[in-house]
Amino acid sequence: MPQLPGLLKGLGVTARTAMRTLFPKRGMRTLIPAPQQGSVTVQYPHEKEAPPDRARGVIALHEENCTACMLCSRSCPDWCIYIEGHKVKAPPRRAGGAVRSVNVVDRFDIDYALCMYCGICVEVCPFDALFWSPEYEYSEPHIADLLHDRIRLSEWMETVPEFLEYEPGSEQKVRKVPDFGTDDFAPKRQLGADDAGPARKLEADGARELASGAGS
Amino acid sequence: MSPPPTASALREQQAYVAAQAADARVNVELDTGDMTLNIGPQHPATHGTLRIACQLDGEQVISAEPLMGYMHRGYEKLCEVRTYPQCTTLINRIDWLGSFANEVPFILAAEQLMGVEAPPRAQWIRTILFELSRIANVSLFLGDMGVQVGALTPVFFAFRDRERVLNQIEEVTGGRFHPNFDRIGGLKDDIPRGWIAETHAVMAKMRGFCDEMEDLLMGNEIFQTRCRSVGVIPGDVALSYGLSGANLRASGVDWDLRRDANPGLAWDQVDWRVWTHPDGDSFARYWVRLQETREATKIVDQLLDGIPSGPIMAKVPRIIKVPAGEAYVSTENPLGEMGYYVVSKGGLGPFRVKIRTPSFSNISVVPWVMRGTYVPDIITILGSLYFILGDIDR
Amino acid sequence: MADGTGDEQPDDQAGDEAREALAAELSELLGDAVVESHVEAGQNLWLRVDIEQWHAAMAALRDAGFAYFGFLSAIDWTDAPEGRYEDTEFDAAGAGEEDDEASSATAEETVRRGGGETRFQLLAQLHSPARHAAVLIKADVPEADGAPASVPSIIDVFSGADWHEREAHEMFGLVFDGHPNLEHIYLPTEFEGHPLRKDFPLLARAVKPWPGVVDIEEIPPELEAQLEAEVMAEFEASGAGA
Amino acid sequence: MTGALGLAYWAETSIKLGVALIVIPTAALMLGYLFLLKMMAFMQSRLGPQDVGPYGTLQLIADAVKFLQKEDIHPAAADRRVFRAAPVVVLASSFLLFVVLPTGPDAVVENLDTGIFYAMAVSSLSVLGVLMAGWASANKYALLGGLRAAGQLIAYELPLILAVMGVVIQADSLNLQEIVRAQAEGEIFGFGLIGNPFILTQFIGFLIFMISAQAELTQTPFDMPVAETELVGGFHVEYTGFRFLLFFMAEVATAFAFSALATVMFLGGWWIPGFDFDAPVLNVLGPVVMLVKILVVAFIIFWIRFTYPRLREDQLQKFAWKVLIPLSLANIVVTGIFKVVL
Repeated sequence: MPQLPGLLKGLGVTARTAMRTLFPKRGMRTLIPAPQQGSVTVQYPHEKEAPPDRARGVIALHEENCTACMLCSRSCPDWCIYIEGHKVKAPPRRAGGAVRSVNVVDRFDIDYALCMYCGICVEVCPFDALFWSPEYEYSEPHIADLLHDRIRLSEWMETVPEFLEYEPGSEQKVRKVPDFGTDDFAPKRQLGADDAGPARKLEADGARELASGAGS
Repeated sequence: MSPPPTASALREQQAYVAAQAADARVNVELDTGDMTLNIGPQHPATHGTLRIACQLDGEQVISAEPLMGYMHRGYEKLCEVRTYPQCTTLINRIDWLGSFANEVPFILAAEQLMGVEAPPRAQWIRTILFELSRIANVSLFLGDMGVQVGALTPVFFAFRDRERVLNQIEEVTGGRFHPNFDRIGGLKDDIPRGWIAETHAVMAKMRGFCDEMEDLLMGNEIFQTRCRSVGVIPGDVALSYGLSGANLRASGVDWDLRRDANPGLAWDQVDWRVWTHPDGDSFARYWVRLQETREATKIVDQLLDGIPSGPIMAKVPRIIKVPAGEAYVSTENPLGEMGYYVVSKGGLGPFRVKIRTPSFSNISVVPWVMRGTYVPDIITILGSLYFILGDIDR
Repeated sequence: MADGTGDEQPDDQAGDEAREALAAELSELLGDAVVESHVEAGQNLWLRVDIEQWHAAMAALRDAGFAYFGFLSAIDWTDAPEGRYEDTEFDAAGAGEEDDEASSATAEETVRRGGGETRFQLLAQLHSPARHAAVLIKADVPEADGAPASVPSIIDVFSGADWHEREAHEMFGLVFDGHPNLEHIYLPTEFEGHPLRKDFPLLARAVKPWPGVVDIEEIPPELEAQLEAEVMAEFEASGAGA
Repeated sequence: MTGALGLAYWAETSIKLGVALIVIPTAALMLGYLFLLKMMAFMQSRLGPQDVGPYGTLQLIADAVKFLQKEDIHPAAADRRVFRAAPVVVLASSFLLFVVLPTGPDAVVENLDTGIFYAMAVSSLSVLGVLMAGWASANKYALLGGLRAAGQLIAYELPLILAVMGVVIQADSLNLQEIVRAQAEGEIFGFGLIGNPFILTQFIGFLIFMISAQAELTQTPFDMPVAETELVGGFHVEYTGFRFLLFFMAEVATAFAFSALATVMFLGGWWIPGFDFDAPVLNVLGPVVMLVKILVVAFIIFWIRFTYPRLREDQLQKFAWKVLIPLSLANIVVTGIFKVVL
């Protein structure tokens, strides 16, 4: 049957929490109620929470880098990335080079109604064309509107934060987010491998071979 | 700190059941009839879509039969058509409150088949995230148990403080609930700068939360009246039903896969202990989980201080193909033993994945333990067994 | 209650030796029930028992201290006709790329690694909490008239096997003799078929075309030379070529 | 017959009725807002409602409007007439409680000589409504809830009434106004400045009264008839819209009424030390003092509600029969002895 201490302790916990919520201020201003600061909740539509930089909110597409290699689409567990493209001829990279065949993306859709936000597509992309953005406000009244096309996906690029520094002891290299929208007049769709490091380029080449091998 | 465990709980329960059975016989003579009460599939106590079909005599349970499958997603079949990296996405969603911990045994099984071992730094960070998801998962239980027995406030405390842990997980993995961060051969990324200090602070907060729960709920006499001698599961019954995790340890069986079958994570590098309780009742299960949460914060603190430097990925091919073979790896997940029996025939994806989930076995004891109890006890027992619906239905 | 430091972390070698010893011990215990035992280096211990002795073996193991019932399930060893519903060339291309030895496992090897001779195989995992050792028990389920023969239920040995057997029943169509309530556990009562059998198609994948098919429009061959010249001209005109 | 204001009986009664009809919902709203929304939120590190009105003060009115807009649904198998009547019965019981509550020398709807007797009788009416709701809903959860409420009624009316008996013995009257007077004019060891609020001499009675009131109000730890996590709301599981609103209002209004009863019986009621008992100014100041005291008592009721888990029905019965009733009987005996001796 009830004994005092346990019951009273419980009352103490709730009372203490109420006091902390209502009077979070210390020192001279202890008695000024300020529940806005004392509470842990966020009044959502009025104030917004900032997710961490790595948060997987929405996928942004850096279209210039995309070569329609289909790797993302293939490694998607939900089959929710749809890509179509066509080939064009691009000028050689340097003087004396040969004219290259380049893939141009016509369609790059991600169906967020199906997406499971696993991030595999971002990870497998060998050309740095896909990035995570922590933005989360893109709910729609109609489920069909959750299919973001390449224009919509490119718009998210502005919200992509820089990659974070690592804790000491890490041997990871901090990646860079490519600049967006600075170079409007440059010939469109430079291959992303151009400005990546040699290791990445190698990987990219491998992936391209793979893509063409599978396509043949 | 620890309330004296009473070994007489089982005897009490048996006497109680015997008395109830005697009552029930009287009722049979009077032919008062039974009532079927469906608890669920939509019911606040089943936190999910579990249905328990109860035969009631008044408020007393004659039989209780869990019926599930309302959320059966067929993960074992789905895994068969996915590649190994794609599987972790699904596996995240089995026990959705401790997702990272779900990934680990699967990845370990695949690594075992491939003969790959993750570098030490990855192992340590894995262990840290594993324990963080344990804290996130179990702290919700600590509050939720309050709601099951009628106290509103603890669950809000639990949500409040769990959020801090989830934030830490999200800062590393990018996902609050579905990290999808573990990779065959290591981890997707390293931890960001400043994270270790923040996590230390959060761990201190979580210990405060445990103290608060002890004062607010566990020490409360009403809570103890509700939970002691309710739903007693003796150790041998628990073993026979395959109960695992805190449920098993609360029945006095000293068994923790982190200590006894450590598959290579960093638990053996730090100082911690396994908590057991001899009673096997609902209170014991709560008590063990509370101690374990506290212990987990200590594990995390020690691990954070000792993360070795180095790479976080072993050398694995870019396209992962697992050699033919079979492996069963299980770890001590927040809910109990979660194991993956992975059969590979050498393709990009597994040939067969048997997912041994803790909740499935934990809940299978329900028909046994609920006979002769009262309707409110159903809720207490269900709450204290602590299941996640995704973990039952897969 | 021991602390976790340094305790119970044998290196693989010692672990394997312990497993070998355990395998020998259990083979002796179970006598002629054991068809095959296998220790995978650094991994698990499997025992394959005769299906006739399934129940007896389980009871013997429980009495020998393997009191913790891990799980019971089954495998269908046939290959799914649809594969992964994806472009199989992609799989093949991935295989050719690197890591070739991975795919070298032969059919015999699959069988050696614990696989059985029959299509369906029953497996269960038991654990001894006292000696911290686990054992995986397997049994081949023979087929009769196209359906798997019935298997003795081990519900009276391990109460927890109840639901696991129901699951194996609905997923693989195995029949457990002596099970009091062999009904569907997850699926609706009227559901037909056994989803985890390999010949059961996964409709979600079958109804939708795989989006990973390469959909790149090639330049018509007759235009190729002309476009090439145009691009080259533009390139030289821009001065980049100089 | 004329009342204190010198008006005709009908006129005075209509005025009092009008005031009561305004005061009671206002009181319920205030209590609901202050404790049910805000205090609970603060105790849980939240803010509570913020959007409707300044600091969310109008939230409950918005909720009421929302409830009014909802469709009035009956379960197909429900006993319709009883189903509809149940919330009205419950609400009526809490309204009737207010009739005898004195808030000033003349500020009382009807000063009954058997006031406390009447209050106890009327308050148990609400359980009848609960039982009706539980039965008529044709829902198993509701039925269980209704039955639990009935069981609780039997277990808790007794200690409630027995706890009040101590006060009645000490005050020599069943009239609530007289009980206030007894406290105002009483003195403890010859020290009469603050009178003798019976909480001092009847502390055990006060405790038993508060515990029983908690059960009467179906507040945690005795909220088994509602028990969201077990019975999904118990007797009112099938109610929506307006009828649910009635239950909700009754719940808060009864909490208010019981806090007022406790104030009157144990905390000295509306009387302010230093004033004449009949001073007309107390008709204005009295309600204010009452309100403050009521809020304090209600605070305790809700504080306990937000902190404690709930007991099981059989544990509650055990507690009532084995602890509370013997204790309150002993309390009566001791009070009686003191009364006779002193």
